Amino acid sequence: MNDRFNLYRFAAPAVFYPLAGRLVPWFAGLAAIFGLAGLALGMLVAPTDFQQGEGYRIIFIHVPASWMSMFIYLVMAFWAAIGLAFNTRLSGMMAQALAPTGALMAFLSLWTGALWGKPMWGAWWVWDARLTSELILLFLYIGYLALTAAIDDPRRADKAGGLLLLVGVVNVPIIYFSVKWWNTLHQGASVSLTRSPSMASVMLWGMLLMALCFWMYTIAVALLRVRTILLERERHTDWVKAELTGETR
Amino acid sequence: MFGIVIAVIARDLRLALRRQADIVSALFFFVIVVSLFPLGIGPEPDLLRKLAPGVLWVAALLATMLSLPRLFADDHRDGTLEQLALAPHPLGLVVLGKVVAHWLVSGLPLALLAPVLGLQFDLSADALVVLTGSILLGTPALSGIGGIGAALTLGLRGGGVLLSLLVLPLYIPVLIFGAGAVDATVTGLGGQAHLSLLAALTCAALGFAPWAAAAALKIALE
Amino acid sequence: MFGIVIAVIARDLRLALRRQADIVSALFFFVIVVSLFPLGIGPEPDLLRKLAPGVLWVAALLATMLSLPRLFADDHRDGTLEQLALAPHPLGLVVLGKVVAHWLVSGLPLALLAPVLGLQFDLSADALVVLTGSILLGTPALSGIGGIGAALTLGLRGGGVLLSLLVLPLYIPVLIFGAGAVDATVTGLGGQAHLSLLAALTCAALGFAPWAAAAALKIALE
Amino acid sequence: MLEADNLECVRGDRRLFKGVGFRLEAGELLFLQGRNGAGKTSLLRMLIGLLPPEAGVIRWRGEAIKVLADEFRADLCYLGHQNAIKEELTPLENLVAAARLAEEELSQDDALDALEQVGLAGREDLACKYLSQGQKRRVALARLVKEKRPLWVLDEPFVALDVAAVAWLAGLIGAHLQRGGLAVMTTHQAVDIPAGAVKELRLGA
Amino acid sequence: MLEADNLECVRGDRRLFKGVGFRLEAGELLFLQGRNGAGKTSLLRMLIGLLPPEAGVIRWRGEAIKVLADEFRADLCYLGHQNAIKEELTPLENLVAAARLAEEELSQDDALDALEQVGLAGREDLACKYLSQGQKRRVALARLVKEKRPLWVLDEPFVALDVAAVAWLAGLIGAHLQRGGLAVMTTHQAVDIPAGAVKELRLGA
Amino acid sequence: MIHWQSFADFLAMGGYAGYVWGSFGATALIMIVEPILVARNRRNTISFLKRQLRAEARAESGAISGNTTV
Ligand code: HEM
Ligand SMILES: Nc1ncnc2c1ncn2[C@@H]1O[C@H](COP(=O)(O)OP(=O)(O)OP(=O)(O)O)[C@@H](O)[C@H]1O
Ligand SMILES: Nc1ncnc2c1ncn2[C@@H]1O[C@H](COP(=O)(O)OP(=O)(O)OP(=O)(O)O)[C@@H](O)[C@H]1O
Ligand SMILES: [Mg+2]
Ligand SMILES: [Mg+2]
Repeated sequence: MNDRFNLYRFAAPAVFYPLAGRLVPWFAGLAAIFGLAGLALGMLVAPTDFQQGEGYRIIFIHVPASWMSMFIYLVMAFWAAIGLAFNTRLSGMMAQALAPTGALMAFLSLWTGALWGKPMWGAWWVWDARLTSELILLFLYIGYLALTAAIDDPRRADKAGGLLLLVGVVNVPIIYFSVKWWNTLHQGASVSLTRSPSMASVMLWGMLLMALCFWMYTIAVALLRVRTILLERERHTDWVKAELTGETR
Repeated sequence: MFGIVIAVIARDLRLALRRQADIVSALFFFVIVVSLFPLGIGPEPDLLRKLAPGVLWVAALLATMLSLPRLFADDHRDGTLEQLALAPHPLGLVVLGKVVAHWLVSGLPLALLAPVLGLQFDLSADALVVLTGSILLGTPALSGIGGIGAALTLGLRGGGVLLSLLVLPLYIPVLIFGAGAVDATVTGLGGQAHLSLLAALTCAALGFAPWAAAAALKIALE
Repeated sequence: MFGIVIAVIARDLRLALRRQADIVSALFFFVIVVSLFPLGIGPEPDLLRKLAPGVLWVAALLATMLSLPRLFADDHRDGTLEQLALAPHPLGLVVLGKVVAHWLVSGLPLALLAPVLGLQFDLSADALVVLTGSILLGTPALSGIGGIGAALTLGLRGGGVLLSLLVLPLYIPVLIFGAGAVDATVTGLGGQAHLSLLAALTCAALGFAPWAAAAALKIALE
Repeated sequence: MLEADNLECVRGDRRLFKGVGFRLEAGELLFLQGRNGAGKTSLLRMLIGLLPPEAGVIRWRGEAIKVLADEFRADLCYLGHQNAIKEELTPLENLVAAARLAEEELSQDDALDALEQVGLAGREDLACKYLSQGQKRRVALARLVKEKRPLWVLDEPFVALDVAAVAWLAGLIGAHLQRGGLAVMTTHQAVDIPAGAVKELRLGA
Repeated sequence: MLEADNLECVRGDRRLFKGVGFRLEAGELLFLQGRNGAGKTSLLRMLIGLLPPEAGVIRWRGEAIKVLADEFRADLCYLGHQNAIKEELTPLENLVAAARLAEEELSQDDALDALEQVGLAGREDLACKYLSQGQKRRVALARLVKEKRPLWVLDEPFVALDVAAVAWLAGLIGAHLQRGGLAVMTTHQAVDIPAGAVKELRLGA
Repeated sequence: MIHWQSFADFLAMGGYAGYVWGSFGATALIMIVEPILVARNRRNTISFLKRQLRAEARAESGAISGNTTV
């Protein structure tokens, strides 16, 4: 109905659904390629760290997972803001589709961090600002999932969940800057736009490739999930009926 | 005779599954409360290890308690409780069914989760096993005693807080033996004695509580 | 403009007085939770002194949280909330009034009671003053943030547990600064910095939370 | 069959009624009347044994219901102000669960049939919380369709029902009476129950 | 004065109605009809601005109510399924508190007078939780006695009332219409409102 | 180019095997299981919706007319 705006046209579920379907394999493929390249660089080529020995190789998962956990939350908050401001149907579904993956990323960040902390700091867990705020992020993800699951009317769930996302988003900068604001055990940023990276360039490339892999993986899974949500929510529209009775993929 | 107990358990479990969010939320409440303490107290591992049994048990107790107000409240509000009271069998059996169902969706998952949280406090493997065992043994008593409190405060405004007021003092023995068992293991004394006391408490609670709760329910329904 | 805020506060206070049991029960919950710890952990005074700030603050936080589900639930159930939403003034002001009233009957009494309990843990006079001050400064933020959670979970089954799940993570900063202030005083560093951060948190929460909560309430009423 | 003798009801410090008595035989309907607050609901709760009367006694088949206890309740079907349905369950699940808890047999087919009769065909699988006021009431009433217990006690059963549903329910109660059942009922609406002897009891001055 | 244009309502994934419209002038009553679940309550909640319609627009004095917001609500009095009274407070306190929250003036005397009119004289100082179903409803209705706002929206106002109270309320609505007020109402009972032009709108097939 | 002397060396990770492989293993597990779960959920949803669609079609063609048969 909003043919005048391109953006709106893609936001129309009937258009977005097949588009997403076509994009999924591409992103999945890219994720695999980046992942293999990153692993090859990081696990096979990169040299031993002079301080941490081989244990540092956890970085190739820990950092991408940590980044993604924060970034996904930001993206969800962005969709929430759009949804609340313009009442677009798709934005809530996008947030819903991203949330489980975001929670898993936060979990992975904690898990790999814990496995890293034991050999480096001598403890699975310490209560410092970054670790704590990352834990809060996991709780926020789970809170969002629980809240939207508890509300049955999907539109109401979207709105309430969106509001929660907007309130919780203050936590993300806290995670990111915690190492600067507080004196913590956790390492500060070693990749930054203004400084030249303080890491060996092979390590850096390995990490960036892995980050790209995580990124593509997230997009692929989220698109797959949003397609299911679309079918469920729009089941009474004609296009879904056509989709279901015709060939389905 | 026990058909009705099974029927009640089946119905309550189905309702619980219909709103899984509840089970999950209670668990995460447990996780969060446990995590709050190190935040408030500070990160020294030695101190934390000493705290662990107490904190974990207090958190388990609070998590069980939080879901208590709804043990009968939903049934009361929508009139189902009246129907249960009018059914041709002793009300105590119905309450027993509800208590068991409550334990299955609250106490049991807590016991399964507790060892993971124990790791955060750097507990030994032995202590973790005893922790799990003590929670498994102790939580049925919590559900049972809680049932009495829930029945007594049914339909009262502010029931939630009043309920904790009534129930927490009664929970103290369970807490002491439960945390004591873990503590004894940590200090190398062995938690055997504490655990048997806990088991005795649970048996007593499950035998007695349903009937007391049933009596309280009848008063609430007048 | 602010007439409505006053009217809401007056009404909520009158309701709270009509059922004093609520206020008293929240206080007793606080007392009992605080007293459980020495039971679960054992009576060493040094250990207890270290625990005190954390335990008192966690208990204050849980006590505030327990009364949250009823912040809007009663008004929702009996239809008053609809009437409030239909009144010719911004809903945010109504929420502000309810949050202030909630603090007056939950946060304020906690702050007055805290020093007494602090004595149990052998805290110094200085630390007791800072403890009271930090609870006075911090609890309004708890009521405000809690208001958002209460509005979001309004009318949902199992709302109580879900509410704690949503709200507790957001309470963590208040807990850290609050307990930190007392801790800093105990260790002789001075709690000034923590207290000002706490004040800033409270101002932000009171300015922002009522509007977020009002938005959530509108969604719940659809 | 159902007899009440010299009942007295005190709520708070107000005596709602005293010296109330009646006698109801098989096939008869007791129609309880009275203005708002006269004590109709209170009387019904006495009859089903949830509220102990201040004075007087209630007998079922000649024996006091307090003595009969479970035996009396096995003969009784009560429908109160509230619907006694679970909002999370579907109408179908609600019916089946209610029957199981009352230790009765109810096949899936019978339940579906009952729901169709109350006009909820097509909504058997929608959680009850999505139903309108009147539809929820209909789910509660569906319990009556296959109900064979002799004594029905109904507190304002017609509330929230539309005209068609009111007529249907009146017919159902009539059929129950013709089978030799007993019913006690209150309502402020004018409804006429086809067939069956109707006794009236008016509470309050 | 009150106009609705082409309203559409979707609940869950069911479209309850579409293309519903009407126009109501001063002194007119809109009588909303339809079977259980037809969407009457939903339509009323749209009219008072609590439920955003899927499509269509509602206008008050020519302007969309979404735009008017506070201004529209200052002209509106709504009475829902629920009574909006506090069980802990007495009827008198309830009335006074409700008026203050709506930013209206209501003297103690006026409130007592209103309570007497709804037949609660002698119960002004009993906490509402002790009142019967119908008496609670009457407390809610007492708000209407001194109500001067032009638009009344009433969802099944006659539920739980006895015959005398029904007649009294019908008269009250009639008087409101004669003063030039507007009213929108649903009910399943047959009630006739004295005086005033009645428009009917039937929802659902 | 390749940093490791032998495959065993690679597996040993300089003594950090448990930590490193624990991390990579968990990640691999999640990245395999999550898509499988999502895909399964999708299949279930589709078959459920299809069944519902068929049921609706049957209800419409059948003799039961409307929901008002009180
Ligand atoms: C459970 C514990 C841990 C958590 C929750 C955690 C969390 C995070 C987060 C959120 C980031 C990304 C933020 C940023 O890039 O600035 C990050 C990055 C990083 N973490 Fe951790 N971490 C944990 C443990 C560890 C441990 C034990 C180490 C190593 C001894 C470590 C080393 C690093 C490094 C090197 C980075 C990359 C920083 C950069 O290059 O920007 N982390 N961690
Ligand atoms: N604790 C109490 N203290 C004082 N009065 C009470 C108390 N409990 C109930 N009442 C009174 O008892 C009566 C309630 O009776 P009941 O609910 O049986 O009325 P009812 O005939 O069913 O009325 P309705 O037609 O409105 O449903 C009311 O008049 C109420 O004021
Ligand atoms: N989330 C939902 N999903 C599906 N259907 C819904 C949902 N919410 C409401 N409905 C449907 O919307 C209708 C509710 O409409 P509404 O409450 O307005 O009815 P009503 O006309 O007031 O009926 P009554 O006379 O019984 O009060 C019902 O048919 C109900 O099944
Ligand atoms: Mg009654
Ligand atoms: Mg309705």
